[in-house]
Amino acid sequence: MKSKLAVNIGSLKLKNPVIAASGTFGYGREYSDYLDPGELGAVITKTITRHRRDGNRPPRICETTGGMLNSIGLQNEGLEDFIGKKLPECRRLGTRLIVSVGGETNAEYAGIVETLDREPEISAFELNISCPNIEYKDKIISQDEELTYRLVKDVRSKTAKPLIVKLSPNVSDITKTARACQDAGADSVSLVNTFLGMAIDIERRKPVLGNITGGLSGPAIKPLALRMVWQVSNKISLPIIGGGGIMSARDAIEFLVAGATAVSVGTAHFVNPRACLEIKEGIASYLSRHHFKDVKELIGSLNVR
Amino acid sequence: MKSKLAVNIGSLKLKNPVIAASGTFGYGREYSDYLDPGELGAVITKTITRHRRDGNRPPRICETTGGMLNSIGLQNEGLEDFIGKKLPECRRLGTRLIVSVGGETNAEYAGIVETLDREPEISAFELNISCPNIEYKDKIISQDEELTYRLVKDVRSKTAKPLIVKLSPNVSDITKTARACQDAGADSVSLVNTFLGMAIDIERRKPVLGNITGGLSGPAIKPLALRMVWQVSNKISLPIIGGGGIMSARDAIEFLVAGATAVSVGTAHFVNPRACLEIKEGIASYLSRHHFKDVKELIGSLNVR
Amino acid sequence: MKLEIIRNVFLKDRYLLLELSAPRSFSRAVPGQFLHIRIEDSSDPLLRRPLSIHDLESRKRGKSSGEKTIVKILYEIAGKGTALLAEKRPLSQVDVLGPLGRGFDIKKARAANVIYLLAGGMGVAPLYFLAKRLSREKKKIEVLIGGRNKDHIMREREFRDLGCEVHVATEDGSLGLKGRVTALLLERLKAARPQGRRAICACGPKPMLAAVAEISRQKSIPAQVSLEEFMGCGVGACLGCVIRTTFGYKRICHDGPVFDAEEVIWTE
Amino acid sequence: MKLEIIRNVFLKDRYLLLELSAPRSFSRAVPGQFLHIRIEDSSDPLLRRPLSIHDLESRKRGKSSGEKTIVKILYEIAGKGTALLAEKRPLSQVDVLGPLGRGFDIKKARAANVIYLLAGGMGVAPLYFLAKRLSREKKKIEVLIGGRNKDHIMREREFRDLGCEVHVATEDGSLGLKGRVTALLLERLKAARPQGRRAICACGPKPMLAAVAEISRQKSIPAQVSLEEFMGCGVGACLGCVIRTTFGYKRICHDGPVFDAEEVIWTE
Ligand SMILES: Cc1cc2nc3c(=O)[nH]c(=O)nc-3n(C[C@H](O)[C@H](O)[C@H](O)COP(=O)(O)OP(=O)(O)OC[C@H]3O[C@@H](n4cnc5c(N)ncnc54)[C@H](O)[C@@H]3O)c2cc1C
Ligand SMILES: Cc1cc2nc3c(=O)[nH]c(=O)nc-3n(C[C@H](O)[C@H](O)[C@H](O)COP(=O)(O)OP(=O)(O)OC[C@H]3O[C@@H](n4cnc5c(N)ncnc54)[C@H](O)[C@@H]3O)c2cc1C
Ligand SMILES: Cc1cc2nc3c(=O)[nH]c(=O)nc-3n(C[C@H](O)[C@H](O)[C@H](O)COP(=O)(O)O)c2cc1C
Ligand SMILES: Cc1cc2nc3c(=O)[nH]c(=O)nc-3n(C[C@H](O)[C@H](O)[C@H](O)COP(=O)(O)O)c2cc1C
Ligand code: FES
Ligand code: FES
Repeated sequence: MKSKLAVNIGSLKLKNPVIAASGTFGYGREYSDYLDPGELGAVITKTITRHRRDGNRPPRICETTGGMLNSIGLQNEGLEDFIGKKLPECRRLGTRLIVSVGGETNAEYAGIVETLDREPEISAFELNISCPNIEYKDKIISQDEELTYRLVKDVRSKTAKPLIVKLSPNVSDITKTARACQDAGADSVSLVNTFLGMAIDIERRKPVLGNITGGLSGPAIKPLALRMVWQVSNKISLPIIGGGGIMSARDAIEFLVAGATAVSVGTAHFVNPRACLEIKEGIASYLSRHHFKDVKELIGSLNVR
Repeated sequence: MKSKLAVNIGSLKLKNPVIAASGTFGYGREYSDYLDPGELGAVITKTITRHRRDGNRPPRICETTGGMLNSIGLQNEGLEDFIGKKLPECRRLGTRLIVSVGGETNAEYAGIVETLDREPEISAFELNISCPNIEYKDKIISQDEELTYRLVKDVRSKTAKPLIVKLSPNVSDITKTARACQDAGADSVSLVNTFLGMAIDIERRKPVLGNITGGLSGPAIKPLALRMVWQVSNKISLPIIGGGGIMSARDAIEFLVAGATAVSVGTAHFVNPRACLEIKEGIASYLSRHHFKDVKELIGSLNVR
Repeated sequence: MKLEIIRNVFLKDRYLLLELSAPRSFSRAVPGQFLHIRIEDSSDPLLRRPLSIHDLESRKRGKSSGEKTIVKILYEIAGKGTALLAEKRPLSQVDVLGPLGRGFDIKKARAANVIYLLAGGMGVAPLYFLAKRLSREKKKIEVLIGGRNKDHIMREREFRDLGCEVHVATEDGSLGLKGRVTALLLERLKAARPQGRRAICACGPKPMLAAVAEISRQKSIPAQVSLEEFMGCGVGACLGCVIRTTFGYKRICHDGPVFDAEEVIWTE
Repeated sequence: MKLEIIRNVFLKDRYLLLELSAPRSFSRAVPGQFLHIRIEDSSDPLLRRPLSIHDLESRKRGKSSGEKTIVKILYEIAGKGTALLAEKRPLSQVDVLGPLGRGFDIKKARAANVIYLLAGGMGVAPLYFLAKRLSREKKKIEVLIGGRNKDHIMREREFRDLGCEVHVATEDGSLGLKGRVTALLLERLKAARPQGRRAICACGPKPMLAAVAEISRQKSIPAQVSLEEFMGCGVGACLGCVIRTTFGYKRICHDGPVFDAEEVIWTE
């Protein structure tokens, strides 16, 4: 018998726990030559802002040992373009569409969510309050529990759709921001976004990235992300979307065992466009090999004696 | 002409900027079959505590992509044993000996430093306030500016030898703890210690490490460590010992360019016991290739336009 | 997609020619398109490496009736990834995405009577494939190849065999004109009598392409340039590989790598 | 130190025999010592892998007068590192530290009249080298090999060629006794007439060694056991590879890998 793969993120029902992470999967169609997005549990869009954003100057990408730095800087065409051009194309994705929302003020976040709330093809929102490339009152929102709480509260009132908040790992104690999200009424937390890093071209003694620093992703960060998911799952009761460095089913299962209800896959797409599919299939075969009837039995099953 | 490699960490004069990091080079003699410790700028001992510590239960080590987790847990034989047995053997190391000091209370740190202050073979102290395996009032000291300030202040009064403080990277803003060290009279900050991480054995659904979590080191963390060194060098004026994932001369030069006065090499020894020597030689040949007369010209030479 | 390596040989010093056995669909590839290659099933290197299609060939498949398509890649050992690629032996496989990107606009190029193909260093890689396609058209094709010294000049003979006129510039003067390939272009433009419409297609380092764009503007000769940037996805999903254009940042992997020179903002 | 690969061949399924050309100094190696091997010049895998010395041999070096020392390693493909090692071909090199660690105490072992060598799975690797050394001593050596099934039993014939008596236990009964190798040991101890002093040397998974230690205690037969743990440095510097003993945590790489069974605290 096949094991059940469906999971729930609050009221958001996913047919399987494998989600394409924001910013690495475009608007859902870019990888269509390689896999059917309908195979995924959900797709999270590149972060959308109220107005068009140019993004940072190139180079924007740099490989590091076991990972990569990026400093895209939330390049996107803005809300109107998204509604007018991108959303219609998302209509027949065959999976849940989660829109990632970014901004510089609470009003901007709230405004976008309010506007998009009426779009039926959108299943949920993910608030990107963790992108290390944009500063809000001199801080990344997610690095401040108070700011996080207020923002989530403000946005919460604008939608009844599931509200996911994506946390920054660049903090002393991620359980505190996670708790702020829970207290403010979020349905789920998503962790982790990228870790702020840097690379230097020693021949020119200049930063490799045009923006000097960038966010580290990929397998290098997996042990850190996994630890954070485990910490948060011990402290709050919301379902967690866990990710950071997931390249294989094995990695994804580690996150589920640590307490994530679903997993997000980012950098892996660049290495293997079919990564999400292989992860989904790998989870399924692990479940049947270990005689689990339902993936939910795996979630948070870590035995620490 | 050969370029000059000597650097100063406060009043501590090093013949070259390559330092063996605490906990990865034993007490200085363990690698003698592979390289002469006299070739290094300095050796930092495994962290010493007042009393003997057993350390954590095994497994204590686990490889991750581009890095490794360790949960040694400050195993050491205590201060008396160090003075009686280890120190005499350090006498003819041929390089600077820096003793790493750990503890659970300010008094413990201060006591160790006070006791060791009279030992002439000790050139400096490094306060390990960042080991993620030991909790101090529910916190890692280094994650709290106030605790850090008070600890450094308390220890400062016990010695005239150079006092280096080793910072944890598991914080929202490492420049704040660095500044607390400067304000409290430290001579240098050393960064970074390991990042708290975790790995799970999915077949048994148990943590791989006996201690559940451990510290991530190795090239995986290099971009993060480098970014922190750069941030700190922009905010404080103390000399910085920079490290985290340095495997090659190229990596070391990145840290120097970012603002480190010296570099610490840890995990690289496990891969290549002669790493420090090769790094030293690589820096020297870089300097002559780029017509630098003195390594000091390289320090903080990053051009961000 | 896993493609089998048929040949992988050094041409000189650090330059190799790789031949891959590809499905028939590859015969639709356009000059300027590239493959995004995963060299090892390893995290070191982690990301794919973009390499242009240097040539396409159809070969009879032994006795059986079908034809097989061969994709050729001309590459330089530039770092870890290409060094590992250089170690690969025939019969082993590499994992390939592609052909990817928007190649040269052949229609636009062949609207001219004289076409100048400018290669800086490894820029010859896609231009040979382009020359081959254009050589069907009975146009005059001048190939101008620039490099640091004569050891960096490649494929001269192969271009000549296609019927192209080939000129070389080296920075140290060890072969051809001493100087830059853009100086060579100016010289060739001057030498030529005005013969109606001209076009430029160029591939090489960004400063060279910027100089080409300037010449294109001054002389009103339309130019297409093929750009490079670090790449993540290679399929337009990550916005990692952009170039500033008059329409904002565009993705080199998907909107390019070939752009109209006048569209690119070179000052960034 | 870079050692050249002379041979690297599959013995069965996932088990290989590696032969390395080593300097003469290696002839001083003690059974139970290991090499700490960097398989690739890559960050994947990052750390070295410890592998025991399976055998040492001296061969005449062609016509020249000297001898060369050959180190043999018997290994199983257990993951990424050993899989990459299995791909290595003769003439290529691996980077080796060693011989490292404290091996079996030969003196202690040969104080007995009958020596039982217990191998669980890959435990045969160091025990063959030990048997070879002990076989010089004209002692009775019984080699007891345990494994999941007959495909996991190796080196039977080689041990017999040394003059050892060999017995096998498999969990599925496909070869020899059905059951654990420690059950086999109990059986052999019972079958034997009391012939004065006996000794046990064992290598295998920790639960097996714990069972050996228990038998050793009950029957008052001294036992030496060779332990495994993940390793960092391999030279005693990092305290990463410890085992709990009556003297506190000891380093397997430096204070071991061979310990007196009674010294180890097995309950952790
Ligand atoms: C569309 C496109 C087509 C290309 N076609 C060819 C070709 O036909 N032949 C050829 O030899 N080279 C080509 N290149 C360049 C080639 O991709 C790089 O030389 C290669 O990626 C270097 O990888 P590496 O691991 O060997 O070097 P690395 O160790 O990664 O780096 C060496 C240097 O190569 C450059 N580089 C590294 N990664 C990239 C990247 N992803 N994109 C661009 N540059 C990079 C950097 O300048 C770096 O300093 C092309 C690049 C692009 C973008
Ligand atoms: C002193 C000593 C001697 C050994 N001698 C032999 C031998 O002669 N032949 C042989 O086949 N094997 C031997 N081993 C075990 C061998 O080291 C591991 O099988 C090998 O390191 C696995 O590496 P991998 O990359 O192939 O597998 P990985 O992908 O790293 O892991 C596969 C499994 O191997 C084990 N393992 C991984 N790394 C280590 C490590 N550093 N130390 C111990 N276990 C590890 C873990 O259980 C892991 O689940 C010895 C181990 C030690 C400590
Ligand atoms: C190129 C790139 C662009 C990204 N853009 C976004 C973004 O727009 N919004 C966001 O919330 N996260 C963004 N991320 C972060 C990813 O969604 C993901 O959280 C992170 O990369 C860690 O996961 P990974 O290691 O699987 O990639 C981006 C990551 C990469 C690599
Ligand atoms: C096995 C191991 C043990 C360590 N023990 C200590 C220690 O006792 N005290 C300390 O300050 N740092 C300790 N560290 C941290 C290192 O000194 C170093 O800061 C860290 O590993 C990052 O550098 P690297 O990536 O070069 O290893 C240890 C690291 C490792 C890998
Ligand atoms: S490489 Fe991802 S958009 Fe071009
Ligand atoms: S592996 Fe470092 S002490 Fe044993």
